Amino acid sequence: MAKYPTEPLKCWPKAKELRNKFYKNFAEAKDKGGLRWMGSAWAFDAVPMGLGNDVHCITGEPYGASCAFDKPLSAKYLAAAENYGFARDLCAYMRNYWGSILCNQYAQGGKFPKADFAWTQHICCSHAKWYQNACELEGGDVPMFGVDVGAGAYPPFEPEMYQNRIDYVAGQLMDGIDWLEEVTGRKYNDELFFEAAWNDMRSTNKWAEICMLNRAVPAPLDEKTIYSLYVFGTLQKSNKDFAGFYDELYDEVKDRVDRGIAAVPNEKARVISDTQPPWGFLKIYRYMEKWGAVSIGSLYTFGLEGMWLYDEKNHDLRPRPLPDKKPQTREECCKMLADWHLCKPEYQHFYHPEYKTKMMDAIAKNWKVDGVILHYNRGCEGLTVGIAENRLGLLERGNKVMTYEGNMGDEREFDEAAAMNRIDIFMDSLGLEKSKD
Amino acid sequence: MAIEKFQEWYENRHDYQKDWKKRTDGKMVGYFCTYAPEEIFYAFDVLPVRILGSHEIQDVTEPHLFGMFCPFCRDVLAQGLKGKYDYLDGIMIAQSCIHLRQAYSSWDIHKNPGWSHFLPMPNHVQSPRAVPFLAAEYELLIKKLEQLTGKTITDKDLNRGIEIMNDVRRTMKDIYEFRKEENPRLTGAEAMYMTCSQFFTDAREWLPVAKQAITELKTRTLDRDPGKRLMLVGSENDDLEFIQMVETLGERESVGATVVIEEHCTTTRYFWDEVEQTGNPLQDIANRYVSRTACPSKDWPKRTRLDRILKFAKDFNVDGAIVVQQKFCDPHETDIPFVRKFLEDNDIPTYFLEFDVTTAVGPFAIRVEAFLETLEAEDDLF
Amino acid sequence: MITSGIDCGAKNTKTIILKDGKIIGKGTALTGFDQEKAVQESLEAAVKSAGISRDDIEKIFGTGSGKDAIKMADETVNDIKSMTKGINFFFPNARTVADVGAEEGRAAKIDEKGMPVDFAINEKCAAGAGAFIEAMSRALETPLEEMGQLALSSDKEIPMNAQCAIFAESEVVGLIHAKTEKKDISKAIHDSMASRIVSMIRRIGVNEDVGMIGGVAYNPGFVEAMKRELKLEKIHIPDDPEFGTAAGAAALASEAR
Amino acid sequence: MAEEKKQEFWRWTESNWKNPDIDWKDAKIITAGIDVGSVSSQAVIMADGQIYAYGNMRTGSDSPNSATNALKFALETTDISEDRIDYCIGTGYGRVNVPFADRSITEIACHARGANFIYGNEVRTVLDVGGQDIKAIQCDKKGKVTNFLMNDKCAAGTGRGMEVFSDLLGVPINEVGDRSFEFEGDEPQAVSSTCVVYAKSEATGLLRKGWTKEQVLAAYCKAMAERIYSLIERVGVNPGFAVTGGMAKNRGVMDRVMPMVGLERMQTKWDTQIAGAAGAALFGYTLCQKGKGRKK
Repeated sequence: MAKYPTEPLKCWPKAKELRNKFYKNFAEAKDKGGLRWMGSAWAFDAVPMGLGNDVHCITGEPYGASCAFDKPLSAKYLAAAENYGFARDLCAYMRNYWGSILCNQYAQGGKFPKADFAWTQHICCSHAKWYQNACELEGGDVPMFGVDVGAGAYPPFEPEMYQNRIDYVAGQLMDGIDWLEEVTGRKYNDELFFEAAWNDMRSTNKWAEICMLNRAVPAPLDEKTIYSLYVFGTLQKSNKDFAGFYDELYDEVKDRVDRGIAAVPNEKARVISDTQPPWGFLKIYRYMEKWGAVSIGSLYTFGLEGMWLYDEKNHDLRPRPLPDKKPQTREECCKMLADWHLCKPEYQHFYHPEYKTKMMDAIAKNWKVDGVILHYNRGCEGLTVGIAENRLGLLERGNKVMTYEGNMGDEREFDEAAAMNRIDIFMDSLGLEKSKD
Repeated sequence: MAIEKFQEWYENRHDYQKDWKKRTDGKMVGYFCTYAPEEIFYAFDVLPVRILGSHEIQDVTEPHLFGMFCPFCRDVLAQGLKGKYDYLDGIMIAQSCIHLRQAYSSWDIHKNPGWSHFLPMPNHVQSPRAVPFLAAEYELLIKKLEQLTGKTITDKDLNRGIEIMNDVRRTMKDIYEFRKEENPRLTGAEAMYMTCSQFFTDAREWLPVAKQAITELKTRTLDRDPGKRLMLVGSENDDLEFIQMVETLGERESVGATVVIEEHCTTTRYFWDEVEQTGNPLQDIANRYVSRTACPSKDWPKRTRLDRILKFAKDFNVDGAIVVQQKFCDPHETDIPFVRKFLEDNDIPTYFLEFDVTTAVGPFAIRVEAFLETLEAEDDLF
Repeated sequence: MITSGIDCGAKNTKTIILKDGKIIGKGTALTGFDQEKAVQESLEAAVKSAGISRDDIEKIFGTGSGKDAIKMADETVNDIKSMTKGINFFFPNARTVADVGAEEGRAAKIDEKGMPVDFAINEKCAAGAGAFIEAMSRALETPLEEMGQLALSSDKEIPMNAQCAIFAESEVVGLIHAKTEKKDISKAIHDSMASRIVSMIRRIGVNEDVGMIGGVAYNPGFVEAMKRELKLEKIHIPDDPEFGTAAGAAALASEAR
Repeated sequence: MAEEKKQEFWRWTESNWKNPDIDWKDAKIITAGIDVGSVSSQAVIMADGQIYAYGNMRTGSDSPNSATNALKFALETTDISEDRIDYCIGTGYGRVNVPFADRSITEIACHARGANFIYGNEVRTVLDVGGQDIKAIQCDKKGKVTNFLMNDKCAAGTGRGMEVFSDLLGVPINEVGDRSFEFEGDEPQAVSSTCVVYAKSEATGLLRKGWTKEQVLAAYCKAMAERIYSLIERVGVNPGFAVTGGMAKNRGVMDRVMPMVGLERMQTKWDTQIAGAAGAALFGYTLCQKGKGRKK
């Protein structure tokens, strides 16, 4: 029944090692006289790099997700946050993160490492509030700077006011640099900043290129695997090692495509998902494979950190090419970064669901997708905003769509049996048959 | 009495608005959040009307809004989907929370009146970059209003818009003065009708009535025991059924109360701050919306709301605060534990209530009553 | 040919026997805790009423939440598919179907062959299933069977706020205390439940030809409320709505040659 | 449709009692407190601030009658006539519908005051689990409420839920507590859903899996205990922990809550269900003592 050859990724061990090193660096930063900051996975992490090579960060979303993997631990953190008075329907990553502070326990072991400052961005209702409150829970003496990226949609969706919006964000980055010098008492190094910014653009561009390779049939990567690889973009896109890792990864995946290596040997149908999965229940992807259905990605895994441009004319999604020259001045670099990140696919739906529907439909068409599975994720209002309209829009454009409710970081809100039942029905309607084994 | 006119307007908003269009043959734009710069609309002689819910159970929004979004945005969207606002010439929203934004975009997809605009009101209002950014975005709004109306405007028109809105704000604050009195000359419900009716009417027609109301209030005394003085803090809330329940408790039970002040966007967050005129109207307007008391989603890194809330509590001499929240309202949910702690630390008892589209008055009454009992120093009982 | 469909549901297990597209037998049994026993009983009852012997049945399809307990089934089909096929068996024109059972409400959009195009299942809420009216009948101290009739005799519109079945009980008690007439309360109960179901149906889209199956479709008060909410003159309901899904399974069995 | 057996396992025993050591004729002040809850109603008669008699019965769907019935039920053990009562306070869900009440006070205040009486004035935290409400109350040494929380919108973990559940399993409600400990091996995991309706299907599933009723009861009691504790945790626990209401009699739930609280719960000889009515009667007594009683 296996149609295609398959083999494990060679770069697995490296990925694991890089990830552990990252969390360890954050925990140990102080021992080496370095600095620690906390912030959103979407923060402009290249900017604090200008403070020196001994500056390490923790990004809340992947941290929250790593808590969610450990159900008892997560339950403890969520309870702590609720008992402090935080509503249960707030972002599940955020509640895990706050709970982690309140329990003074680091998911990777030891006490929760207190940050020297918070450096984040803001687009959903919670991002800046997340760290505003984290700073308060840390004792109120942690300073915070937030960069508002809620400046409107990027061309082609909203061509007007483009420059004004870049300037707004770039201006905040300029102010942010002065602020960083002030709160850390360190001299800011623009050269380090330029290099970090370039690595940021390298890794986010390369990630998109990697996702392009998944247009191949059979898909060289399945989404379960993609989850453990896209994470580097969320940890620290401007990290030199991560950018380098994505170059290696690209070559390996390219090689898989050339040799026809499949992620799932019995690939019969291809689906895409949307929003963060219920991290404690990734087995639903394995379950789909019993039917020969492979989730080959999503606007989420492609465009959360990967940088793309929507091509209106050809109704296609294309990796955004790197700028032709590296930045020379601080202002130029801030503008380049602002411009680079404002086109992020996962930013656009905040302004209108239509934009996301177009991009998702483009993926469905160009990645040869048979069905779309939308996770109505109670854990994240930001990525689910407009999702019901996305569903209607995708149906209108002739896609088969299934939805299920769950929560990326709060297992209490995921009904496994119900979700599996829905998958059965959906797979059935895709004309697939469950393998008896 | 003039004050009764407010309630009439509130209850018959659609009749008024349809009639306004008939009378004036003017353009009318519905807006979804108090960050909409009404000054600019008045400069074009376009009537901005705020869209609020109807507090009725409905079953039309299910396909459009996923269950975790707030009841208020559902209720608002339902008004559009049910066609109650088909007479509008346009809709607009100024970015605040993403919940309400979804009501706007679904409305835009399924009920687009031919003109719609999303204004990226900056979230980082504590940044010096916010005002220039917003002022520039206003220019795009103006361009689109030129397309809607076929006319162009000058600074003179903008200043006219500013004066209208400032007059509204001053008048509302004058009326709020009466609520500071020991026996307030108007109830919380009446105050809510007053502010909300202005959302639905032409300020130029609302103002004379409001000024008349002031004259009448000067000589009015309410024949009721004000009971405990309460403050409402929190999410959007024009839930008059709840306020009336609170203010009539005294008629049925041995404890009563009057709502004397609120900190939410159907009243003070909407009108308390005026535009300061420095000769550059667009800048001035941008400045006003950037520096007004912020919606929690914009109130960072410093939580500036707290001082305003405490000042209200002192100026209006409140006995306790009820912290109300629309179910699933993330911005407020991120503030509430700190708002409550801050008030308690300042010796103002609080009680928390979560609101849905319809108020479950029964369960709420017992909570409010028990909260009042804890404020009540009724030593006869012990 | 003779085929059979068995629907092992949360509350009852139902069996339908088809002969050349005609229903010749049906049987039902309380599912209880022993599903396999219930399956046997309902099948035997059906065979008896059809006046045939077990062996005359060429194919048996199983469906429903307990379908895995239907050991004698040649195949099992998911309940959405058997639901859509079921309504299609009775009303080929129906393009939307709602199935309201004891503990679950479902709806689907159907193609001309009776296959599901899109579907919705009520998300974990008793307020959208028969259990709701059952709980309310206790609070109202009115037999479940009389609830619907009672509702028909009222023309009042009383909104019910509570969604949780248990809180709805106290809201009902509250209405009783407020001296509201039982018939008006009963109507309010049915309206609020219909509005939940319709809300779910709207997710997949409503058209002119709506069919309804499931035990709750016996309840005239609920059916009237559904018509009001959907603004429809008529909703297609088979004589034995409870057997709709079983019939669908049987029909699928007869097609699967 | 198929027939279902109609035996009512949820029915708990109604009771009334008269204090043999007190003769009401010696008392200056007779007060009554009537607590009309969503599921049960109690009437307490006090003679000079001491419990003289009480009745405890199920609430019918018509609360004025429930109030009257409860009072009659309490009085029938005595030879007092209704009009001898100097002051009557209504409380509980149907408090405004108590026909002969002089005034009403919320059950939150009454439970705190009542707990202070039946458990003594060391009570600082009162947990009341009634038919639909879970109340976690903090109070001072006089039994005055300083802070309280109630469950919202969801009846999970309440007495009503337990009734439905005992009915489902066919286990008489007063046996639920003990039987929930009568199983072999480890304590089973709590059922994931305390929603009354979905706990039902979950329980059915477990029984079909071959669990014993006792294991299912344990799993459900545990889930309720967790649910109840989460509310206690939010209001905060002070030593002097008293439990009132019907659930206090269910050790299946309470013996699972207390280890989480980390305190011994206080003991009382009184029926925990009468706390609210007792508090109401006491308030009435205090008012009369201070001459704030009924205007004659």
